[in-house]
Amino acid sequence: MTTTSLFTPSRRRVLQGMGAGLATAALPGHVWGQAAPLKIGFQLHRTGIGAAYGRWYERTTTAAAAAINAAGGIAGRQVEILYEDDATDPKRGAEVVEKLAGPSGCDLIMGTLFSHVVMGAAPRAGELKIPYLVCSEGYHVASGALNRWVLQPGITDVRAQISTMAPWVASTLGKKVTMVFPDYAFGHDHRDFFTTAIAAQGGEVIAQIAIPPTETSFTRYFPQIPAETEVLYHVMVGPAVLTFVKELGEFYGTGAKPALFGFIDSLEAVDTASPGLEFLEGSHFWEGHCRAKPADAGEAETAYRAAVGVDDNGASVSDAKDVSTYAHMFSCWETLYFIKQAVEASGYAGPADRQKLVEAMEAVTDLPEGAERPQGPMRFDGKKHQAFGVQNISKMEGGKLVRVHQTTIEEGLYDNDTDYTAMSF
Amino acid sequence: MSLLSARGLTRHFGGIRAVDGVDFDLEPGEIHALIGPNGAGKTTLVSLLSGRIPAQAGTITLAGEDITRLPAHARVRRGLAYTFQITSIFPGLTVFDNVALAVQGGRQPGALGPTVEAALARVGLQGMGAEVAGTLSYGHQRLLELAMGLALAPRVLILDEPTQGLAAGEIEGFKALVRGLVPQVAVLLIEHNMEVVMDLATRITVLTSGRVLARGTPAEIRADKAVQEAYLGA
Amino acid sequence: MRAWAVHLAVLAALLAAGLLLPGYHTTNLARILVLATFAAGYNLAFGYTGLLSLGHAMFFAAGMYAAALPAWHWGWPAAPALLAGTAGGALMALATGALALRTAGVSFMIVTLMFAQAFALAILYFNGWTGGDEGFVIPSASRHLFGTSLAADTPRFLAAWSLFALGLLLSLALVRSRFGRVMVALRENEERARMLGINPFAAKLKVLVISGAWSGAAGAAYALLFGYAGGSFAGIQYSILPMLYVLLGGAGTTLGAVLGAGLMFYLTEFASSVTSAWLFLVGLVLVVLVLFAPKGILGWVRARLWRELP
Amino acid sequence: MGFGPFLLLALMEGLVTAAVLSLAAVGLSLVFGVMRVVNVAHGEFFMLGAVIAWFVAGLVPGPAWMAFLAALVLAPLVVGALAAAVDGLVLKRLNYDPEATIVATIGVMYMVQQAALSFYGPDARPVAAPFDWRFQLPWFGYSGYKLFVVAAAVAVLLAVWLGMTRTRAGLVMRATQVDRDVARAFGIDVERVYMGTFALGAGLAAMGAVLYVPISQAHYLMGHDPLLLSFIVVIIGGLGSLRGTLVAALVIGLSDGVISMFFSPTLAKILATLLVAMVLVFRPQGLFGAKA
Repeated sequence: MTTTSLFTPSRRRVLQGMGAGLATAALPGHVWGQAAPLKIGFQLHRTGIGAAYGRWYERTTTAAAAAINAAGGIAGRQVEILYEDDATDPKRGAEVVEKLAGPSGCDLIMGTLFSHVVMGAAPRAGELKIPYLVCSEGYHVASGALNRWVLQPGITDVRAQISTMAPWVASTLGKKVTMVFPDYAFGHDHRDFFTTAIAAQGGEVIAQIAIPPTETSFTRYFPQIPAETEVLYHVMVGPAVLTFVKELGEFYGTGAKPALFGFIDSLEAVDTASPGLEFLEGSHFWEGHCRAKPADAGEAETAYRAAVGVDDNGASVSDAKDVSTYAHMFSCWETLYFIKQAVEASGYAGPADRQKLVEAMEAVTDLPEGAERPQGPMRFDGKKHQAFGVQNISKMEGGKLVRVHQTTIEEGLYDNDTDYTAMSF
Repeated sequence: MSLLSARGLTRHFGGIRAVDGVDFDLEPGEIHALIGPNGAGKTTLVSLLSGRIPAQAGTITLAGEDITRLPAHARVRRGLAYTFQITSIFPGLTVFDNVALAVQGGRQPGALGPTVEAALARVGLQGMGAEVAGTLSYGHQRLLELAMGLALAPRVLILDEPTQGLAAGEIEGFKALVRGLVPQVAVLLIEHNMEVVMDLATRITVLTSGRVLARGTPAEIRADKAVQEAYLGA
Repeated sequence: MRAWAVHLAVLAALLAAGLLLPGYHTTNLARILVLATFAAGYNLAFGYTGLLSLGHAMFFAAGMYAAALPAWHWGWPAAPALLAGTAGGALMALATGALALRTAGVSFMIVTLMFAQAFALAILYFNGWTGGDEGFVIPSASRHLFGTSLAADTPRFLAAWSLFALGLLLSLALVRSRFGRVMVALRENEERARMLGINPFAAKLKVLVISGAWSGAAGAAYALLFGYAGGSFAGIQYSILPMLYVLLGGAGTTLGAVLGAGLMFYLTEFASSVTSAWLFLVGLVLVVLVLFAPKGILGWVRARLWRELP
Repeated sequence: MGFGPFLLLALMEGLVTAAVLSLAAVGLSLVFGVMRVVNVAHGEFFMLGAVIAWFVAGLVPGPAWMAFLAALVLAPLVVGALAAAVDGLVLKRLNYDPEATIVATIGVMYMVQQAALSFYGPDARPVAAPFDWRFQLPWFGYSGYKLFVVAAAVAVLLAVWLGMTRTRAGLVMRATQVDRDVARAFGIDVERVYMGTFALGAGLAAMGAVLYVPISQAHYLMGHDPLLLSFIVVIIGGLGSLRGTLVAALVIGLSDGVISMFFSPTLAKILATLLVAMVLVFRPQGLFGAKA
């Protein structure tokens, strides 16, 4: 299926709209006042442990909706986003899905990040037969654990992300790796997939240190890092990350230390120039989307930053201390454009067409780079319900992350048995 | 053979010898009073007998059975009942429920209704089952406490300062009530009111500093020089 | 007799509401009733017997996993899974209660809290088998009871209602029984109860096991009705929630649990529909409610309107 | 790393944990001891202290230690005043009913959390330590400020102990703790004592947070763990016993540190939690509580 022909005009109009500032106000009302708006429910981590992400997910989505609306909406209908807080809790998450699908009358639901919320809410989405497009990067969708109604079209899953890191880590940093990760699903994905991937490169994970998620202090676990470690692979999430890095710095100090490789998830919404993070200087990070604007960034990247309100350092344009969750939030933007593409391709008119809509989504394959996808090109696997994109490796230089490597889509592809299209609706 | 018997009973609190090697016997059908100055160890002794606190040394038998290691509630079920010095009813429950709890926990848990009513009638609270215990007058609460003791169908009834706070008229009624309990029940009475003691008791044990100072009939105790010095005359 | 009539009327009203209201509320009610069953179990321990536990999440989660793990790993159907969950909650209560009941009051609160923390961490530690914090989706084949799928609105509601009704009527029978009198006696004055021949440890352990069975049944039902089991249900907030429901509705009242659970759900629902700072509003309402009715809403009713409210 | 240095590190970390625990718990120990109410919002007072430290750091120019000192004074005052208001507006009206207080302070917890989220935001933010000194041992490096926290905890505990035993206010609080009715009969204004105690407890939590936040970070949900840990410390120590609070903090901190040497982190946490629970199971009155 060709997508570019559908998209070209609207893309141009998005950019025009942005150039004109808040062009929405300038558009004549009767153009989009006729059809009822397309209601998209957004399951938002407004409170709870995911709130730092949630705020930026909301800003990104609002910006994307404004851009789409400015360009004429989706299939001629304006987009209305209904945000509903799930408190980053699986039980509340399921309730929110019910509310959005029921009384709120949404056409479909998107936006969930934390994987336990996805897991808790996905069965309900399936039962209510409403498309549920998550922005979580978890492997839960592609693993086949969920149902026909759950898709992840806006961000590469963590298995693919991790697998693409291993060759570079093994060839550039070292082959003896110690992993430090939180003792929950996100960490376990890293543990399982990186261990396999590095072995395929002739490397070896010599120690796995799983930290309980309630932990607030880490120094006492550092002696468990074997002395022969060449690469310390760290991925922590949550507010205690700062402590983790600070303590790591204090622990190794001026002595010999392994090369550090981390996932930026650790430092999302955290200023990389914060006091205590000096220790990360010269270390490397995976970034889904480069927080500091790369020198070679194109028109789409610039427009995206302007639309969301993010400066070249990845912080809010109105408050330099308000750092975004840049490596993940693009998924909301791209998911919304994916919805646009599928709605327009399927001729979706209302909830009765939801099945048709999911089938149209499953038929998508190539998702080229552009205003819809500022992070880069993606490939969608309709069987796995999962998108695959390019990944970045950045180096901390002067408190700023600078991209040093980019992987290809192909490096992240993997085979498994998942085939949602064989599953009934 | 005595009904309740203790040999070498000992309990120290830190350096204080609250009960120090006491031998004690309660015969069937008697009313036995335990007296002594404040801090003599009376309450500790009955607490040891009833199992509220464990003994450090010594043995206790009830009708020949060694109950030294039995927890308090098991002793209650074997017929050793204890009523509290400070009124200790369940104020939020009805009078009926208070007594019913005793019937359930006692030696002969049978049909609740009649048994409860019989116990209430015995202390003169008949017909008051529906009242909330906490709203009763103090005197009635003491009677309820006694009714609960009786409802346990005990073989031994330990009364800890039962007349405390009662009016003179109420004390008379109480004495008649206790006299009516024997000989089916043996009564062990801690009492400060010497009139009541001398009037009710068939035997008296005098404690001082955790030891037995004297033991005998009221007349013997009255005549005992050591008791007069240590206690009565002081 | 009047008490039974009131309870049956409440059950009938809930049934009518669940069947007549739109699907969204039917599902909400189903969830409320499952959580109310959990809270009713908690109420037996806390409200009636005075056992201030901060570890009931462990019983709820034990029930949830005892039902969900066999369903996930071995494809157990719903009925045996539900029984396994009930037994799981009871066994967990038996094991932890045997130790924790050596303590009382705030120490009991802390010991149960710590056991629950250890259990929640154990779920993470054995993630290969439990799915850790992310949890897992219950296979739909296991979500059938008497040939009906529990994933549909009405059967789900009916299952939740039946569980709740069973729990409520059993609670009522229990608290009006001889043993119910013993429970209240232990709450009011344990030492006195002991001197009435009641074995406090055994009685409290029995209550805790019953309470654990209730909580476990609710946890199992949650997993089977809503298709998900996960580590977050073992967290401290799921120990605090039943306490909050019970205190709000009225501790030591049979209907307080469902009132509190329903109130908290619709309060959250209402607050989040009027403001994004909904948590503040919920907090404020809790403070105001407790100022108005410190013994909970039904506690207030019992004090002012109907003394014999069970 | 050899066993010796490993043990040294574990002990140092255990000591720091103990210091943080006692800083978080000392205020709760007072409130719980004197007033016998469960203040669920205690952790939020701690969080507010940390958040105020962050705001102050942004407002006070000059070196970090100036902002630190300013926060050390300001945070307890602000949080103490808030707590006094909570006491006067809510707890007093509930007559400190234990159950109603739980619900009310849960409500306060929600309100404070939401206020912090709305005005401070969801991000974790670092606060600079008043001084930047790190020392290198042959086997590992260590933060000098962490050792300062240990010293500060000792100083705070000592000050509270002196205040409780050597001042009139302390005497009045202890008298109220023993029996509030008797205290009232002796002309003590029990309500004022309660308000003062509640404010002092909250202020101490805030002060503890100002000391703690440089080795951690300010976050609107950070009050959760201090709340639970404080309760654990206070109960294990024995109600109303400052010495018990200190010893319990040491026991928990050091056992946590040493156990983490031998097991994987999550398993260590499980074992340490069970170990501490067992202390209570076999000593239900706590380490220094009076026997029932």
